[in-house]
Order: sequence, then C-alpha cells, then structure tokens
Amino acid sequence: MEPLRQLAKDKLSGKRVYAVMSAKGGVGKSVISSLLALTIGNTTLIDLDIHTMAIPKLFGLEGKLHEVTKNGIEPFEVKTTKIVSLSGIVKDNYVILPGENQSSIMESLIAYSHIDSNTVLFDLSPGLGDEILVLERITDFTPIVVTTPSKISKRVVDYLIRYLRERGKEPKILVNLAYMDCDGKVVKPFGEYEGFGLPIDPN
Amino acid sequence: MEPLRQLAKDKLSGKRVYAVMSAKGGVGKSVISSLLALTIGNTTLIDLDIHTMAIPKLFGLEGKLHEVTKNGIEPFEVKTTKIVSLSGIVKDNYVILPGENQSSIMESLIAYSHIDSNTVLFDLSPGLGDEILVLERITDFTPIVVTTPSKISKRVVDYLIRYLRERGKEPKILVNLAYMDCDGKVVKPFGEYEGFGLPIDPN
Amino acid sequence: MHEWSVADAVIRTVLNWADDKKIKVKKVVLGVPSFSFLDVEILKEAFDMMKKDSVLDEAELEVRFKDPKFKCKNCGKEFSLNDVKDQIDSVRSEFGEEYPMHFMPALAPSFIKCPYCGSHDIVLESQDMTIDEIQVEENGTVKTVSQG
Amino acid sequence: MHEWSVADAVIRTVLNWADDKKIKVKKVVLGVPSFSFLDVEILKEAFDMMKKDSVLDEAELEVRFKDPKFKCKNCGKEFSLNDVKDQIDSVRSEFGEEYPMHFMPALAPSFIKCPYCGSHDIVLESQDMTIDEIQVEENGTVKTVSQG
Ligand SMILES: Nc1ncnc2c1ncn2[C@@H]1O[C@H](COP(=O)(O)OP(=O)(O)O)[C@@H](O)[C@H]1O
Ligand SMILES: Nc1ncnc2c1ncn2[C@@H]1O[C@H](COP(=O)(O)OP(=O)(O)O)[C@@H](O)[C@H]1O
Ligand SMILES: [Mg+2]
Ligand SMILES: [Mg+2]
Ligand SMILES: [Mg+2]
Ligand SMILES: [Mg+2]
Ligand code: NI
Ligand code: NI
Ligand SMILES: [Zn+2]
Ligand SMILES: [Zn+2]
Repeated sequence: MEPLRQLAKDKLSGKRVYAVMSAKGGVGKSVISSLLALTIGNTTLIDLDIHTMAIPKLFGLEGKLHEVTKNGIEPFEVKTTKIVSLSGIVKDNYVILPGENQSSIMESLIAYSHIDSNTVLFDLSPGLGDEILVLERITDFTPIVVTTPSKISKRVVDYLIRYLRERGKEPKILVNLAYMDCDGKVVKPFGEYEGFGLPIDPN
Repeated sequence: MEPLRQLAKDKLSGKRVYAVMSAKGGVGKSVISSLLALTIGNTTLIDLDIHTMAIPKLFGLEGKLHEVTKNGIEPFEVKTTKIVSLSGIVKDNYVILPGENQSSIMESLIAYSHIDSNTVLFDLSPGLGDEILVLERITDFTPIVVTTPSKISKRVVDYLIRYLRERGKEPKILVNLAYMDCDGKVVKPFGEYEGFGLPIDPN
Repeated sequence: MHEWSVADAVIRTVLNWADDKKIKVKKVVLGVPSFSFLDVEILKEAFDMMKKDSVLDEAELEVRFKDPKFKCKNCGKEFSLNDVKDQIDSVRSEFGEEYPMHFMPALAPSFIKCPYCGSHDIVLESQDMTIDEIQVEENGTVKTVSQG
Repeated sequence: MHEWSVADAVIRTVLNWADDKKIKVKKVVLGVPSFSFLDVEILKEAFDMMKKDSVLDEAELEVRFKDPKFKCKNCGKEFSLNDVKDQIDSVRSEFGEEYPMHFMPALAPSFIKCPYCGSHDIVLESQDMTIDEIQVEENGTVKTVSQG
C-alpha cells in the first residue's frame, strides 16, 4: 500500500505519456524533450533527471521555486508548455543522494505535480535504473530513444532498446548531433548514421 | 562490519587514485579517462559506470569476460593499461537495477579487482550519487572534472565542483568538445570557454 | 498547501485498496516522518473535504509522526533528529513552509551532513510516508488491518 | 576462484575489527546468499591459507547460506528462490562457475524477471555477504560477538 505510487498512477491515468530516454548521457535528451514539448503544445514536461535538473536551465527558469496550491506543485508555464522540475523544489542546491532514495523522489515529483494537460512528456536521466523502473510501474508510456551516431552511443543505447522490446515497447529512435554545416560542407564528427538525423546547431 | 568495503579500502590503500567525473553525461569522461590511462601508463582503469560500461567498447574489448584467479578479477591489458569493467562480468547483457543495488556493485567491482599498479583511475557515471559517495568512503581520490563549454554543462558541473570543494577537494577541470576545425576555421558549436580546451576530434 | 496532496494520496490509496469490498472505513492511521513538518490541521481539513461520498465518508484520519534514525555510511556513526536540528532549522529558514523535505523526506541526505564527519552519505530509517493501519467496519464489526 | 577474494575480505575485516585487542579469534560465521553458489571447500581452504600468523590463526570459518526473499516492485508480489530456479540455472549455464551473481548477488534484478509480471523491478532481502558472528577467546573465556 503505497500512497505516493497510487497518486502518481492516478495523475497519469488517461494521459498520453511519452518518455525521452537514452542509456547514454549527453545525447540531447533534454534539448529534444524541450523542443518536443514546445512543438506538441499543451504538454506537461516533467524533468526526471534529479541530479542534473537541466530543463529549467534550458528555459531560463533557474533559481525559481514552484508555487504550491491545493492542486499540488504548480508547473512553470512557457507558452503552452508546463514544466515541473526538482530544481523548483531545491532551488540552486545540488542534489546528492544514495541510490535507495532516488525512486521515492521521482515518484513524489510525479505524484505531487498538478497535471492538467492531456499530454505528459518525461525527460529522463541517463542510465538504466530507477528512472525507467519507476515510470514503468506508474504508467504506460511511449518511449522516444535518443542517440548520437557514435559507435559508443549506439552500443550503449542498444541496451535500452533491447530492454524496451523485451517489455513489449517499440521505441521511436532519434539520432541527434548527426552532422554539422562547416561552411556549406557536411561534417559528421561523431560518426555515420542511417535515417533522419538532427544537426549540431549552435542555435 | 562490511567485508566488501574493507577489501576495497585495502585494495586502494597507498595508491594514487584519480576519478574522472562530471555531474553531466556525454562530456567525454570515458574518452578522457581512457586517454589519461594510456598517457600516464602503468595504470589500472576501473569503469564505475555500471549501466553504460563504455570503457571496453572504446578499447574493442566488448563481449570479453574477465578471467578470475586467486588474486581476483584479472584486468584486460592494453599496453600498460589494465582495464576492469562490469561488462567483463555480465558480458553483453544490459544492467538494469533499482538504486539500492548500485553501491554494492560498485564496491564489489573495486574490492574484487586485482590491482597491482600504483596508479588507479576511475571512470565515473554521470549524476551525483553513489558513484561519488562510494568512492569517498573507500579512498582519498583526486577529482578530474570534465565539462563542455555549453551553459547547461557548466551549470550542472558546478553542482559537483561545489560539492567537492565543500568536501575539501579542489578539482582539476578539463573542457572537452571545445572547438572544431572547419577547414581551417575554428568553430565552437557548444559555446565559449576559458583556459585550455580539447577539440572535437573524429579521430 | 502540500497537505492537500497528501490527503489526496491517502484517500486514493485507501479507495483503491477498498475497491468493491462491502466495508465502511472508520479510521486511517498515517505515519509521516516528523521532519516533514506536515500541518496536521490542514491535513485533516483536506482529508475531511475530500473523503465525502465514499467508503471513507465516516473515516477519521490519525497522523503519527516518526522520528527517523540516521546512519552515516561514511564513518558508520548513528545519530538522531536532535543531532541535526540546527541544520534542518537552517533549511526551513531558507525555504519557508514548503521546504524540500516537507515534500520529499528522502531529500534529507542532500541537505543534512553527518555531525561527525560532514558526509552527505546518510541513510534514514522511516523516511517514507506510510499507511500503518486501517480500521474497517464490516458486518457490524470493527477490525484493524495493518499495513507496512 | 572468487572464493579466495571472499576469504581475503573476511580476514581483512576481522583483522581490522580486532585491531590491537588482546584476543584470539576462534570462529567466524559468514552469511552468504545461497544463489551466489560459493564453493565452501575452496573458501575454507583459502581462509586457512590466508589466516596464518594472525589473531585468526586458530579460527574456524563457518558458512551459512541465506535464501533471499524477493519482492516485485512492479506488481507487488513476493516470491522465493525456488520460483526463479529455472532462470538462475539458465544464467549459470550461459556463464559457468564465475556467473555474475557469484560475484555480485546484487546483480540479480538484471538477470531475474518477476515470475508473475516479467518485470526486473525486484528487491531482494539478504543480498549482501555479512559477517554474522565472531567467537573470541579473551582471558581464557570464549564469548560471541554478533554483527549485522
Ligand atoms: N542538436 C544539437 N545541436 C547543438 N547542441 C546540442 C544539440 N543537442 C544537444 N546539444 C547540446 O549538447 C549537450 C547535451 O545535451 P542535453 O540535451 O543536455 O543531453 P542529455 O539530456 O542527453 O544529457 C548540451 O550542452 C546541449 O546544449
Ligand atoms: N574530444 C572529442 N572529440 C570527438 N568526439 C568526442 C570527444 N570526446 C568525446 N567524444 C565523443 O562524445 C561521446 C561522449 O563521450 P564519452 O566519453 O562517452 O562521454 P561520457 O563518458 O562523459 O558520457 C562519445 O560518442 C565520444 O566518442
Ligand atoms: Mg538531460
Ligand atoms: Mg541512475
Ligand atoms: Mg562515460
Ligand atoms: Mg546515478
Ligand atoms: Ni505544505
Ligand atoms: Ni568462484
Ligand atoms: Zn559520518
Ligand atoms: Zn511482478
């Protein structure tokens, strides 16, 4: 009997839930989840990376604390995107924690958020741990897996793809940092790739 | 009374220990720790990223299992670098785990490794969690913090730098993916930086 | 105001557990870590407002505070809440009512250092919110169901 | 061969604990998870070889196997080792003697799925190797020191 688990499940029930994931760090999960949320519109973007807390940094919301009402943690609003992050709870403190505390914090963040959009998008931390296990026991999500073209990234991300397929989920795969425009010449600094790739874009 | 902790402590006692770290993923920790190990020479490189396990992938050692002798887990040898990784235990299986199991595995990997070099170098996973807490309770290490020039990376890495300084450790900071040579023109796709920066180098 | 979310969580959990059992819930006992500083009056008010027209209609909420035991994984020493009172007061002072551990007691290691060695490598007993007991009336009899 | 490292860990830990106490250790009781399949004969042989010329010189090593209880955090069901025997046998078959959980019982969730819902989100009780008891002789008396 777990109150937080129950509340988190109920908050996500009936929603369209996406998780931007990778087993590898620095592939662009946070950048892509932010762009996706803005593009889809009317979306709640929940930052589940409890150590990095990058999403508010990407939106210029650093140092801001979430307001709390009877409905729970009120997201920051940027256009039609509603953002929830642990940094809105801890302000500019670092979050250092033993592993056993992670899942409770992730469940709490979801459970206590005021979610009134029909679409919810999660930005996950790297690794294959509680971020995935917590999400799996709370909701049926659609995985969006991000990789870069590098051999390392592909092999590491393959762990996640295999895991997801074993669990009956077919991920959508995005290749980021695929190429760069060097004065009209296409350069691929991180390796070759197939399909659609997102460019390295300083903007 | 913790047997693994004691054994790990004893294995590292009297060694010169470095930890290549970052709170941010994909900044080049694994690439840099590999280059450092090869450069320093006569070094044991221990891959503490238990989910990614990138080091053997960088050295072309994927799929290989560690030999185990009376001295423990025997490292893979590449020139004078000795490599230990969880992938040498689990082969090509993914490692998915709840957070509470992480620290035991990290301690075990260190405790059971055959370490006979005077220098030990750890490649850490991103995040601010057990990887740092485990290392701190086992050994006095020198932190080498890796960042990229991007604002996000700098702000996230600042969490780690603050934490380390609070613990009385002054980190050496490396800026990676600092610039790229676009046909003789220097391009900085991830932002501005100060001091010495390592280039984006497809080689 | 976070108390409203806590009441919501309790009610939803008990409703989910009750499901289609033919029962009336008479009492719910909630265990919370003392350093979350939940406001019991607001919590009960929220509970009473939100429980209406359900099997919890007549239920009473009892809140029991748990003082955690702390153990440092760096130096091995154990300590109590009293030993870190100043640290906790300092955090509350910085943040006000909705301070981080009000929402998430599990954040304690990020904000508390071992009073002996200064490490954040701290494990807490009883850091979670738990439903410890439910009293139900079934066929005219009141019985207690214990939970973990 | 990993048993040699286990013996090494036990000896170093007891030596560290004994420090400069004026004692003789008579017995050490080691608790290990049964599914690590440590070879007790090799373990004792290694212990006897490595304990020489120390306060453990006359010590006996007793090994007690612990059967873990498993709980799935996805569906909530509990199960025993017997319920996952086939899965464990399959991993041992793939890897041989030095299979992953031989070294690190804590790796079990990566290799075992809940027999009810297939999830890897599994928590184990008793997954760690523990020194449960030390018997010492001090001033001619044998007494038992219990550990966690
Ligand atoms: N397409 C892109 N072009 C240029 N920079 C990018 C792109 N995608 C990500 N980045 C940068 O790469 C770094 C890692 O991106 P981030 O979204 O934080 O990755 P992750 O969330 O996977 O760790 C950040 O500094 C970010 O600004
Ligand atoms: N200086 C560099 N030039 C080009 N590619 C690099 C450089 N440093 C790292 N990379 C690539 O960037 C990605 C991330 O590097 P990695 O060492 O795995 O980072 P981390 O260990 O911090 O996650 C890898 O694909 C790697 O090959
Ligand atoms: Mg991110
Ligand atoms: Mg993790
Ligand atoms: Mg790495
Ligand atoms: Mg981590
Ligand atoms: Ni409140
Ligand atoms: Ni063995
Ligand atoms: Zn301490
Ligand atoms: Zn299950």
